[in-house]
This record gives sequence, C-alpha cells and structure tokens, in this order.
Amino acid sequence: MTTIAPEKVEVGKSLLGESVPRKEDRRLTQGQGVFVDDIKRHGMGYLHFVRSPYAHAHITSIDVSKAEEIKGVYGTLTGEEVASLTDPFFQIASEPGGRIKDFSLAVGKVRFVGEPIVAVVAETRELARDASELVEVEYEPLDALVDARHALETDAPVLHDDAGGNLMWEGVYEWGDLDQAFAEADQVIKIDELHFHRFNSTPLECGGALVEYNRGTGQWTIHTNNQFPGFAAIMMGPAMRCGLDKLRFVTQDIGGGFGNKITSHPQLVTCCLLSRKLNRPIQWTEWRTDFHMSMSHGNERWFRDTEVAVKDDGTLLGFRTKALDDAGAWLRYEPLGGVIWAQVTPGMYRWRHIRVDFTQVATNKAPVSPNRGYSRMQHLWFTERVIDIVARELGLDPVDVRKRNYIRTEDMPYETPNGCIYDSGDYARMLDIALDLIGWDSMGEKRRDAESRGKRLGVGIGSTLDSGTNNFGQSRMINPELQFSGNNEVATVKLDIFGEIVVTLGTTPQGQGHETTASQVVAEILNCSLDDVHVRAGHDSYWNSHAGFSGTYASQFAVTGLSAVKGATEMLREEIKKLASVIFGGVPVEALELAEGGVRIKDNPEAFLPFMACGAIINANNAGLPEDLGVTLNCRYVYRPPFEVPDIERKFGNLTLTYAAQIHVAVVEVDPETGYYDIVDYAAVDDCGKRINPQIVEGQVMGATAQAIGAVMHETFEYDEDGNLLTPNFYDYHVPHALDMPPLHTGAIESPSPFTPLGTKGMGEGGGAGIHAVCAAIQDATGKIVTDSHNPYHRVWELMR
Amino acid sequence: MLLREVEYVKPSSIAEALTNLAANDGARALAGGQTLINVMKARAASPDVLVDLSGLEELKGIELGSDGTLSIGPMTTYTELMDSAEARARPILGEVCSKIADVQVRNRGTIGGNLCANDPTNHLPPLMAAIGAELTITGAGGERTVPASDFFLGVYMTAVGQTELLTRITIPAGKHDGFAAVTLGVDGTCIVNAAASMNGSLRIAIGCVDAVPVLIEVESPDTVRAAVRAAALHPPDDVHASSEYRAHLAEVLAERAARQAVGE
Amino acid sequence: MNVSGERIFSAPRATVWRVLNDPASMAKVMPGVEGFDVHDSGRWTANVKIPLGLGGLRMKVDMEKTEEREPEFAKMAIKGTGVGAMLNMVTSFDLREADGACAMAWSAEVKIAGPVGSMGQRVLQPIVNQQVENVLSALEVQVQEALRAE
Amino acid sequence: MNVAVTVNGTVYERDVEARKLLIHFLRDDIDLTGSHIGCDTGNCGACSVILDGTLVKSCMVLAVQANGSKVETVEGLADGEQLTALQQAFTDHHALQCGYCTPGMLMSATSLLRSNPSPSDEEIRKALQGNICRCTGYWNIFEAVKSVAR
Repeated sequence: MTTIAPEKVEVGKSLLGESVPRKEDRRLTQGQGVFVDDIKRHGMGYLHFVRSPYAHAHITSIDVSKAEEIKGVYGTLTGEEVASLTDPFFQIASEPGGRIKDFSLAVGKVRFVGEPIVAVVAETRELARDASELVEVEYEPLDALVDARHALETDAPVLHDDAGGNLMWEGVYEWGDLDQAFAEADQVIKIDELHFHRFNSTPLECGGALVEYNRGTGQWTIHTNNQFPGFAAIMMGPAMRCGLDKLRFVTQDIGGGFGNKITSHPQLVTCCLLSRKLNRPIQWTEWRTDFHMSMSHGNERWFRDTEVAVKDDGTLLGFRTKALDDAGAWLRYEPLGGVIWAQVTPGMYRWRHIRVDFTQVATNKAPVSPNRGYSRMQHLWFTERVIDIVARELGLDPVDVRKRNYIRTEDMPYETPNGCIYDSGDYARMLDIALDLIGWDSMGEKRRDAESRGKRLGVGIGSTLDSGTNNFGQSRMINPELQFSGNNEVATVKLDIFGEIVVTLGTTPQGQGHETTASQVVAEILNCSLDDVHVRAGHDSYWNSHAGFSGTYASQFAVTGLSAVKGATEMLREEIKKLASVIFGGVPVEALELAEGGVRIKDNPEAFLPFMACGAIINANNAGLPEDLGVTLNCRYVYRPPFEVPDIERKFGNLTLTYAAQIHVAVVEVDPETGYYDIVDYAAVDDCGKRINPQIVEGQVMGATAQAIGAVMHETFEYDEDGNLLTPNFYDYHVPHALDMPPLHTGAIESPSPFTPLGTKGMGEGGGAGIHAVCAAIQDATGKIVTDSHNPYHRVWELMR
Repeated sequence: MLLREVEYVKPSSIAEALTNLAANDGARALAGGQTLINVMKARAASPDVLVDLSGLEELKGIELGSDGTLSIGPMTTYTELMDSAEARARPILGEVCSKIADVQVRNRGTIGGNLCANDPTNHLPPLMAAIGAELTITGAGGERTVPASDFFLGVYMTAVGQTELLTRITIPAGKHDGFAAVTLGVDGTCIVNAAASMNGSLRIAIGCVDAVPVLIEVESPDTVRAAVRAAALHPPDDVHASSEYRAHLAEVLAERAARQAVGE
Repeated sequence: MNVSGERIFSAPRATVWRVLNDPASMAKVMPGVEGFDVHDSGRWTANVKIPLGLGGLRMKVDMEKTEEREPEFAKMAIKGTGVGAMLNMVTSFDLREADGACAMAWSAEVKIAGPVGSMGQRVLQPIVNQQVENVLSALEVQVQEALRAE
Repeated sequence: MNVAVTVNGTVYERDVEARKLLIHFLRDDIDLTGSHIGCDTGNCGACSVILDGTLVKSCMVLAVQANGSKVETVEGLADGEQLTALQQAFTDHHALQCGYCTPGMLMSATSLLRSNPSPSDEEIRKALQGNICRCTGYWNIFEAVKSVAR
C-alpha cells in the first residue's frame, strides 16, 4: 500500500495540515473508552423489545400479565400506552406521507419483521429476554408488500390507511430544455431498469441508551450513541409533549455511526417513558440481529425508462429517468432522500438538460434512514452507470467519455443546472493520478496474464462527489410548509482559572477525531501547544454548546464544526489581547501577539502575560478592571454557512456549501466458470480542499472504500416474499474481513474551497465510489452491461451465461 | 446474546459424561461451542443441560499408526491439528482446517464438534466422507465404528445418539486428496464445497447441497461433472446462491477437487 | 418455501385415506409429539418437541382440514407457534390408485418466522426437508399398522 | 455457580448463572468494559481475549468454563501509563477511528506477536481475519502491526 503525499502547498510551522497523533487514541487503545453499554447505574432495568415475527399483520391482542408476574421483572410498555402518553412523531413529508401516524411502539398493526411492539424491563439482561417470551401477542397476518415496484398497483397491500395508499412522496425535477437536448442528440441511449440495492454500514456498535428521569425537574438525561441529537430533540420533544430542554443528550464514545444512528428517536422515547413510569434508569442495548432487522437501511432505488441524449463523439447533453425509492415501513428521516440527491444532480459532468420523476413508496421492510453517502451515492452510481453504458454503446473508452464531459477547473465555481455551486476541483487530473496508481499503461499486459490463468480482467472507474454542509432549506422542496433552512454548529472555547483552554463541541464524533482536529485549529490560532488544549469528548446538550443542527452527519465537520471552533477561538484571542492591553497599561491591541502559551508585546517579548495569569485575573482576581471591559474569556460562537432559501417552484438553489471529489479505480479478476472474482488492485484519489489532518482524511477514504467494496460484493438486506429478512446478522450479512482487502494506493490533491473559513471541504461519506468502480470493472471483465449495484458471484455468473 | 436457563456439568471421564447425557433427554455435549453456543444465543434451539467435554483428556491427542492411519481425538482443536506433526501424514487435513473461519474459532473449535454439528456448510463432513474416515461412537452399551458415509444423518444430526459420544476419528493412510470451495469472502462460510480422495477409485463428497454430504465415485476427473449431474442434486437456494447456481458450482468444484486429488 | 414430492404406499388408497383422516394416527405422525387433543374430525392440536440436533424446539401445532374430496384429495392448514419459531403451512395430498398401491402426490407451502429464521436459509431448507422426510416415514408406519388392523 | 477467574492478574470470585457468557461476566459482573460486543453470531471478534494463553472470542465461552483460568483483556496490556509498542503503533499509524474494534484487534495482534514476532504481511492479515472493523478498512492496522514486528 503506497500513499502519494500531495505536493506540499506551503510548509509552514502551521499545525493545520499536520497528521498529528489523535488525542482520542490514548483512552481507546487501553479499553478506557466509554460506550453506551459500558455505563451502569444503581437499580437500572434492562430493556428488551418484543419484536414482530410478521412483516404485515393486525395486532388483535397483547397480554403482558404472564411476563409481569415474574419476580425481577420491573414492568412493560405497550403501543396503546405510548399512543395515550405521546403524540405521533412530526412528519417531514407533505401529502400523502405526512398523514402517517408513527409512534415509538407498534399501535394496532405491525409493518415489518422486527418492529418493536412491547418493551419489557427486568433486573438482568437475560431475564428481560426470558420475560419478553411470555408476552402473548395475537396477530392477524396480512399480505406483505416487499417489492416497491408493486407498491402502487391497485391490489397492493396498503401499509398506512391514514395515507390512503403506499405513495409517500413524489416530485418532478426538471432543468434546462429536454426537448431541445433530445432534438440535438445524435443518439438516444435507452436503459430500461437500473437497481441500487438495500444495505447499510452496520457500525460495529449497535444502538443503545441509558436513560434517567429526574422526578424533581421532569428532565431526562439520555446517555446515547445517537449521532444527530439536534434532530432527535426536534422529533422527541413535541411527541413527548415537553420542551427540548427537558431532553438532555449526552454522548461520549460512539462505535461508528455512518448515518445509521440518526433515527433512534423511537427507541429513545420508549426508554424515556419507561424511566418515568418505573421510576428507575433504563438500559437499552440493541443486539446485532435487532439492528439488521429494524435500523436505518440505506435507500433502495430503481432508475427506470432512462433516456440519455448524446453526441456520437461522446458529448453528453442530458438525461431523463424515473426514480422509484423504497422507504420501508416508516418515514423517520425520509422523504429527505427525495431531494438530497439533487445536491449532485449532474454528477461530475457538464450536461445541462435533466429531468427526474422521483417517487417514494412504503413497503413492509425496515425503515430507510441515512446511510453513508445518503441518497447522493444512489444518484452518483446512476450517473456513473450511465457514463459506462453510453461509452459501451458508442464504442468509446470510458476514460475519454469522462474527460470529455468532466466539469473543468477553469469553469469553477461551477453552477449546476439546479443552482448548486461546485466550489473547486480538478477532476481530470485526479483521474490521471488514479490511472497512474494502478498502472493503466500496463493494463493490456495484465489482461493477458489474467487470461493465461483462465481469468478475465476488468478495470472500472468511479468518480463521485461528497456534497458537504447541507442547506436544510432544500427540505422545503419536500414540504413547502417546513420551517427549516440553512445550517449551524456551535463551539465554546474558554480559558479556565489556571489557564487551561477548554473546548466544547456540538458534534457527536464516531471516530472522525474531532477532539484532535479541533485542538489543531485552537492551538494554531492561540499559538500554543496541542497539549494545552482540552476538547471535551462527545456531546452534552447541557453545555449550551449545541444548536438545532448539532450532530455529526452528512460530511460537514471540517466546515461547520471547525468553523465554529475557529470563530470561538478568534473571539477568545481578541478578548485575551483586550485584557492584556489593559494589564500592560493601555498598550494598543495591534501591538500584542499570542505566543508560547501567553500574550506579549510584539517588540518587547519580556512583557509576557501567560494564559494562566489571564485566566486567574478574569475568574478570580478581577477587581479594578474597567467597567466596560466586556471580557469573560468564555466564548461561544455559532457558525452559520452563507445560504439562501432555495426557489421551491423551480427547485433551484445552492443545496450544499462544498463539493469534495473522489475518483476510484478498481481492477478485478473474474473466474468465468464460477463468477467468483477478486479485486486485485485499487486506487483512490481524494480532493477535499484544505486538509487539517491528512491521516484522518485518508482514514475516512479507506473506510468508505472498504464499505463500498463490501456493499458491491456481499452486503445486502434481502427479504423473501413473506417479508422475512434473509441476512439478519453477520452469519449471512458478510462484511469485509482482513483477508478480503485488496492492495490500496491512495493519492490526494488539495483544491481549497473559496466558500469556507479554513478552505476545507466536508468529506467522509465518499459517495460509494467503490461500488461504481467495481460495477464498471465487472462490466469490463464480462462484456455485459451491469444493471445492479450488488454483484455477488451468482449474479456475475448469471451475467456471463 | 442472552441464552435460556441451562444446567452445566463438567465430567472428568467418558463414563461420567455418558451418565450425564442419559440423565436428561435435553442434555447435549458441549465441545468447542463455536456452533452450539451461537445456536443457543439465537434461542433457535436450547439444550437443558450442557455436558462440557473439555475435561476429558482421553478425547484429545493425535496418533500416527505405523501403517499410516491417523487416530484423532474428537476434542482436538483445529489449531492443534494444524500444528500437529503426525497430522502432516495427511496434509489435506491441516490445509482445510486452516481455512475454517479465523484464529479465535480455530483455537477453540474441535474436529469432533465440527462433525457432530454437521452444519451443511461445514468443511469437515465432506472431507471425512471423501477420505473414508471411520468414526467410533461410545454409548452405555460399548463402542461401535461407523464409516463417515453412514455417519451424517441430517442437519445437526449424526449417528451419535443423544446418550452417546463420538470418541475417536480414524483416518486411513493416503495422500491424494483435494478440496475446493467457493466461500463468502476469503476463508468465509462455504457456498458450496467439495472434497476428493484418490484411493483406488476416486471418491468425491459435495457439501452445502443437502443436509448431508453427497457422495459419488468415479473412475477419473473427466467423468466427474457427468456423475454430479446424474446425482440430480436440488440444493437449497438462499441469498448467496440459487439452487441452480449451487448445482453448477457442485459440478465445477467436484471436478477441481478431483483434479487436485489426482495431482493435476 | 415450497416443498413437494410423491410417495408410493403399498396399501390400497382407502387405507391411506383413512389414516389421513384419523386425527389419532395423524398426531403420531408429527415429529416429537408429546400430547394432542382432537377438537373434531377436521381439527386437532398437538404439543410437539421437534428434535433438532442441538436441542428440542417446543411448538403448539394447530391442524385444520380446509378442503376434502374423498378419497382423492385433502388440504390442511397447519399453524405452529413456538418460542423459537412461528410456522404457517398449507399442505395438500392427491391420492391415486396405482396397480394395487396408492400413489400420493403431496405439496406444502411452508412459512417460517422468528429466531429460527435467522439461522440462514441454507440450514433451514435442509431441516424442513428432513422433518418432512420424518413425517412421511411415520405416515408409512401408520399406513402399514392400519393395513394390518383391517 | 461459583467461579474464580484471574483477569489481568487479579482474582475475581462471583456467583454466576451457567448461561452467562464470559464477555458479559467481564463487562457486567467485574466492570471491565474494554472488551466489546459487536455481533450475536460469533463473527466480529470485538470480544477477543486471551484465555490461558490462547486467543478466543469470549462471546463463545461460558463464564463457568473460565473458572480457575487466567484471562487477559485490553485493560491489562499497558504497564500503568506506559503503553505497549503495539498500542503506540496503533496511534502512530492511525489504525483506529471509533475504537470499538480496537480492544479485540490489540488482543489478536498481541497473541500473534507472542507466537510469531516477525510475521509476514499474509500472516498478519490471517491473524486479524476474526476481527471485523467497519471504519478503517484494515490497511492502517496491518501497517501498525507490521511496524512492531521485528
């Protein structure tokens, strides 16, 4: 594995751009991390869910008496109680999806296998599960709807009578002039159906919470690994009929999130109700099979009746397609997936005429929620498939078709057909680096060598974008009445009595190293050592360091989180100088500088005031300071990215602030007799603007690559016709292990973003580049058109028959 | 992850173990636990009593006879077999064991446990059937020896009765063996596997296509595929392979194992 | 999961038909039956402990005859509820006289839900085939007993 | 049942149910929460510990089976503030992100290096095959272990 470092932009003493060792590692390598299941409270009750064995059934009766009789069982909670104690969760969707009634436990009907029906709480984990087996639930099974393509047929089983059918949301997106484009086209390439399959990132730690209820203040303290507390609070407060301040979210170490820990609010509500009802702390740990059956599956999406207007030389004019999205049984973050893809409508290409008829339907499967690359991955897979299918139909080299149509550096910032602005980048150069890394020139020789061993070699490209920092105003395209827009993140930086610099973040890191990158920014601005900066681990909404969109999701920390840290630290810097100017007897602020852990007069360094002195004066020795000094050395800054509310009618506007780019190339060898294949070489080139900690950025690229390889080769949530999940745990849901990893060559370039305070771009999701690259490589090796994002051996064998 | 109530006994002799098994029809032997404990976690099936065999030294050990036959104690772990000098007399044993799951599982999982669990995707049932192993079963009434071809009866079911124990695995001398599999990722669970052994005739056993290994005998690798088609397999279909794909893999892998056995 | 097959019984069709319609004999056909009670000629319930290799699976099995054309066709709905699994099965039997013996063509649509389902299809299907084999051989025994009793 | 287990040099005596897994004994009964649980089928290796010198997955060992044995967990690796070379290498090579699989990885790598101080690349990957990581893609972990090999 070789890593090509980028050309050093400027080798300064700056801490920004340095792969400093991570602060988080000390505790994590000694098993001293605190994950949710590690937290213990005296008298806590363990919660176990009774889950539906049926995909679709009426609940005719529930009897918890036998369970509650057992000594050591503290109590239970049923859907009926939840329906009386809480209101349905707020729905993002407009008509008709907006009318569905979603409670934290099933009420009257179950809609997917594994849906929680009753919660049982007992003295021990094992007893809670034993007791849950004594809960008697009577069902009246109904037909299950498993294939979204049948959801809108007249005789299809209807999940939500309130919505009057299975249609959850639909919208038409159209920009440019389709008629003109198709008139000018030399050819129209038709693609009947492409299918992006259902899977997710299965973080190694499943969901969990320890919830305490304070009888006096009516407040819940929710220790959890939810990664978007801002969103959870917005959902839980109104449902539980309480102010958001009554919901204190606390996270520390989270065992991976990848988007799959955004929508655990239903389980958290159940824990809150029980902690109040039973007057004891409630400990809920989700096991692997529970997670697979019920949590945050990725969007499964069909692209049907696609037509692409092209010139004979491979110039792409435009496309139209019908996107059908499967939301599963409930809308818990959906239908935001119905607009998020529009952040990268043209992919990396210059076509201007685009129409997408988007339809989202409900099915008797686990609810869909964000998963790494959320909704953009599906769309980018579609555009990359289109490029490779067009190249094949026109008999052109996929590399040339890409280079001909890539948005050029000189066109940047580039406004896409729907008003998104790609800030910077050099896609063609990234492709050259990637091709060079896998030895593109010697590919012919490698092909012959593979053939000599009875194998077919294939090379595939996957070029994607990580649109980072959402403008939540795009949600109004889903529902015009929504009152969300823009984005924000909060940080506080303070100087303590003994000069300790303490930082709090509003984010919920799950391995992205926020404590490290945040301290790099603080130390850079305050000109002190990294060891002087103490970033508190995780999130606590009690710190007053959180905002409506606080959390860690959608590739945005390097912009929102670090910009908030930069803002708060700069405020602190100015306050320190202001204090020093008074202490030094009226020396002007411009004459002062921060260095070596203190503040001094630039041309008279002996006049030095250490941070400890500043902290002590303000906090414990402040008599005699001027009345209007206005210095607290405790600074809170809210970073708000510069967004406008998009034009809802035209569905036009800048939906994300930054556009990091990834170009991956995969080389596969296929055994034609069995369809078995290996990835024998792999290159990944990344451009995410200014990199604060290159090693952490590269780690994200590696993680995204491994997950993409797992998804395209083995990982899938498939259901049988009765709605039973066929891959409910790691026995059948095979994630990549050590021996599955191909050789990896990484490269990087840095095109700073003109729109962000540090020139950084949000990154980390990766847009599924590995899926596109491997699909293209299989198409190259087999000579057959690949129409599915999931290609296990049996599908490759079927392709070649 | 949360098992049902179960009793636990750890006998110090085979006789005591047999008594423990006979005392309760819900008693089951616990060898390495790499299958049984996972089935108990899923609460798909729950024994009433676990009879831990790890205290029985007589069930361990590998001996190489002067005539080249190997006698393996069922409580031998995969790792012990891979490291055993004696077992190198039949190299295929160590090679196949080294492909089972991972280090942790191989350190604790046992040869006998693998055979008695007889999960259709296990590596060893088809291997033992192909190389013609003999399995000694001890019950209250004494010992009897069963050829591998008659040992496997169904999923998680073998000739070892509920009140009996597998006490020895005897493997005839031989060197011309082969094993081929298509797995879920490298060293993953088998989608289809096939073992072959040349000992006079060419014996091939195909796994993952039925509840028990499917045995065929042919003269040479060239007739293997036809023989597999003649066996008219109708394997299970699941998310990893259709019945048709498994039947196809059975042909291809049986031939590959056979060619490896005859040294092509 | 759909399972089907054909079985030849060396007995007249009438005998096979009688066994299929005698709840007492049918109850003995179920694997690991521990107790049963007959509600009427078309409905009965059995408590079974299905002997899976690694431990028994306790289930309450309700059987109801849903269709019948004596002596050639019968259809039954079988509902098994256990803690390890939920079983819903519809099975039908076509009986033909075949030179002195009786040829039974049977088919069953088997739906399994619950924790057992999480063990993976490639283990479940062989288990179902195996249990069906046990049921058919037990049926063979009941048919021969009925024949001797005539 | 009463068990006495030596964990990282300290003897812990507890009364446990036979059904209690060793991993729950470590995490719940003696509050050593460094070892983690990432699956329910014995696949992920986050629970790996060294039992009487042998690397095992503690989710497939009953606590009663560890009676009288010695268990080493991640909490026992460092010598006070002094990290082991392997723990330091994991930081230097960014071989961890969320840290949830790291304890298991460290135990597997520690066990490997004890028996084979200079493993090849293939031997390192083979030794870590039983430890799933969803954040790093393993590449940096191979580098970290390799950097400690002599």
